[in-house]
Amino acid sequence: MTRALAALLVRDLKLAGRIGGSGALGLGFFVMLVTVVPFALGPDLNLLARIGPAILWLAAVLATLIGLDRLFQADEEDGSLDLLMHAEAPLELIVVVKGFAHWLTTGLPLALCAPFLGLLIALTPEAMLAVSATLLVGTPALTFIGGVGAALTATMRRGGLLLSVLVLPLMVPTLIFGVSAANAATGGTIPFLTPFLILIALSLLAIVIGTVAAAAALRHGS
Amino acid sequence: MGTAHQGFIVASYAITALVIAALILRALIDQRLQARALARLEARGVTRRSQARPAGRPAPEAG
Amino acid sequence: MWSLANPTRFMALAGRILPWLAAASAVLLAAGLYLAFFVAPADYQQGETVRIMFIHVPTAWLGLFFYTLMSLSAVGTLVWRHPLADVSQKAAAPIGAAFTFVCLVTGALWGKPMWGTWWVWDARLTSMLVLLLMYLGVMAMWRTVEDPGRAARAVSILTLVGFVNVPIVKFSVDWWNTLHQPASVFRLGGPTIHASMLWPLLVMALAFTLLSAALHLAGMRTEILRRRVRTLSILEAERLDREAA
Amino acid sequence: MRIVADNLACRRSERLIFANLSFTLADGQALVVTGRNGAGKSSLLAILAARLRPEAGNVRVEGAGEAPLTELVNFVGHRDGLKSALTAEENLAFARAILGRAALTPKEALARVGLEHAARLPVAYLSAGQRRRVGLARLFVSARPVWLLDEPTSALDAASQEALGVAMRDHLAAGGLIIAATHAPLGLDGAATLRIERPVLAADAGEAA
Repeated sequence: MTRALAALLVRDLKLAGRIGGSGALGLGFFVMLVTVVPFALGPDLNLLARIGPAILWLAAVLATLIGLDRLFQADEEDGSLDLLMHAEAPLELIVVVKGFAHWLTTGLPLALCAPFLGLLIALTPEAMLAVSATLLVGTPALTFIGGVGAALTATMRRGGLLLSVLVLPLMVPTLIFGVSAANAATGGTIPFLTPFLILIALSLLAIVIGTVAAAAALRHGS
Repeated sequence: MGTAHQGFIVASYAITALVIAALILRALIDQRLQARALARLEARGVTRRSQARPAGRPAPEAG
Repeated sequence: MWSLANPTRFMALAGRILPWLAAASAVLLAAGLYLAFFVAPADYQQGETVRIMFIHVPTAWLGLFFYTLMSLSAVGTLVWRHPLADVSQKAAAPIGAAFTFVCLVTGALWGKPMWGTWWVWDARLTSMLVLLLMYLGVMAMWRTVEDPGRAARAVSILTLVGFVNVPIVKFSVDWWNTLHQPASVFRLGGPTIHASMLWPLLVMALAFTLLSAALHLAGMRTEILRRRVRTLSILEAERLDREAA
Repeated sequence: MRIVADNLACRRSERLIFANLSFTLADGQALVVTGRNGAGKSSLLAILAARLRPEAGNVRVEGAGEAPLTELVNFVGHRDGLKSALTAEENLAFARAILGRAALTPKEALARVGLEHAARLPVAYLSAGQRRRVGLARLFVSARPVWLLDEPTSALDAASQEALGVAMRDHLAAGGLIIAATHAPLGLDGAATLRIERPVLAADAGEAA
């Protein structure tokens, strides 16, 4: 069974790299968002530094969303979703692997790239490290919560728009604890660990509930 | 002058060298990949101009 | 002139020029580095860090030059339907983006010792940042459309719209920048560069230009090969169909 | 092994497609489902492939251990289930890993459908007929007993249809089961046929009159 899941992971990563694949679309969108915000707020560095973590986290949420609507819809359209649902492995594991593949091309690069973008908004090194750490543990929650929306809208024609509206409210807790953990690292009343551990818990919760919900959505979707 | 500034100069030249090396490497690898794929296709007698040619007989290499 | 429109003739010519171009750029690069480090004096104000200018300025120039080259190729694709225009366009995008990125990084590395922060929203640097985003958009566009012809036309329109946008971005960024912050103290190279600074800069600029030209030619040759592989693959599929019938 | 379907009914967008449809299929048997276009052949196959929830009735497998029908089925539907960015070989290698019970290798499966030279070609470059044959090659990469085929002969030329007929006969001879929805005759002598007619109920009668 692990061979099947490994094959699925390799296939999804290969597809992301090929022409027409999502590739580093999420990362590109993330870079553009973070670059555009100062144009709205003005080049005042200490203002930007104060709200830096918030900018990076909001950009991460939106960047995760734009890559998600094709997560299951692409397979639904060319019929390979049938193949996935007839796999030996349970559908839940299939969904976990697809979510993980999406996270590898979206969440992980965001977390690794966040410090460099932090330069644009004059973040202090501790803030950069904090934002990167929170993104690293927080983006799985975004991916798997979004995965539920992607599964629900897989068979719908304009699923992408609906997806954002469906799952954005569900992502609020992750956003709150992500930003507060990042801010806590640069001084502030609460210690860094408290919101950070809650964020990890949210991610683990999202992976479990998101997977089961997405699998159920796929089963009952058609 | 302060040696602290040395670091910035070295860093910028290093990064430039890195990016240029990456560009050169990418060009070389891509070139070899495409050349090998082309050789494999032409070895099987697929002609560039799609004249109707009974299959199997390799066409004389044109152009 | 010997029409370069024919890809095969272009391949042969490019094949011959490439080694010379590469060799020339290597020599010039070595000369430039020597001049930059051993001949050019330290700046009375900025000290040694001024040597970063010898990379920062040429890459900035190349970043803009390649976007212009892409726009010219875009006109070639849309208006003159030159068969090599879209090949040149596709090969130019990653090189231009790379040089723009290097320009930004060296700008930050130059800015740190000067103002104490890695990044200042200086009008020129910000415009280069927007240019880099436009490059990312163009490269993303190339990766979404499978058919080269259709992709080329789509990207050409995007590039031309971007090209028209460059001066607008320049103006709006200046406006945005001056509104919030006094004009940045950082003057690129000042009104007149001392001769001892000018030579290394010119040599380095030429070296980088030749290098990028070599990379561009090599990129075009590979792109032509990639197109040929694609056509042959499709022919192969058709041949299999004919065989089966 | 036996597949038993009893009193299956299917409703799609508020229209009753078919009702109390039952059949049993044992090893080595084939069932050919015919009917007007849109009469519900594909809906029946979707129900068997667990991609559609029946209005009533159920489908069960007897004598195959506790493996559910979805792990015994090799389903080739209207859409070929191929990723056009991947090559034919990559697609089949993926299917072989996902379906399990690996049988032929991708190259051998492609040889069975006469496309061994197309192994390294991205599926995007193949014609409709060739994509269909690569889709059908999926039947050979895994030794799953039940073949669910939806219009298998569509877009196939005569030679490929003949090759498919041979493959189906071999599969039945080896004790496999086939349920195929089709217009064209499949040359499966001795296959049970099931014709799906839209049931004319009182409610519809008014509308149909």
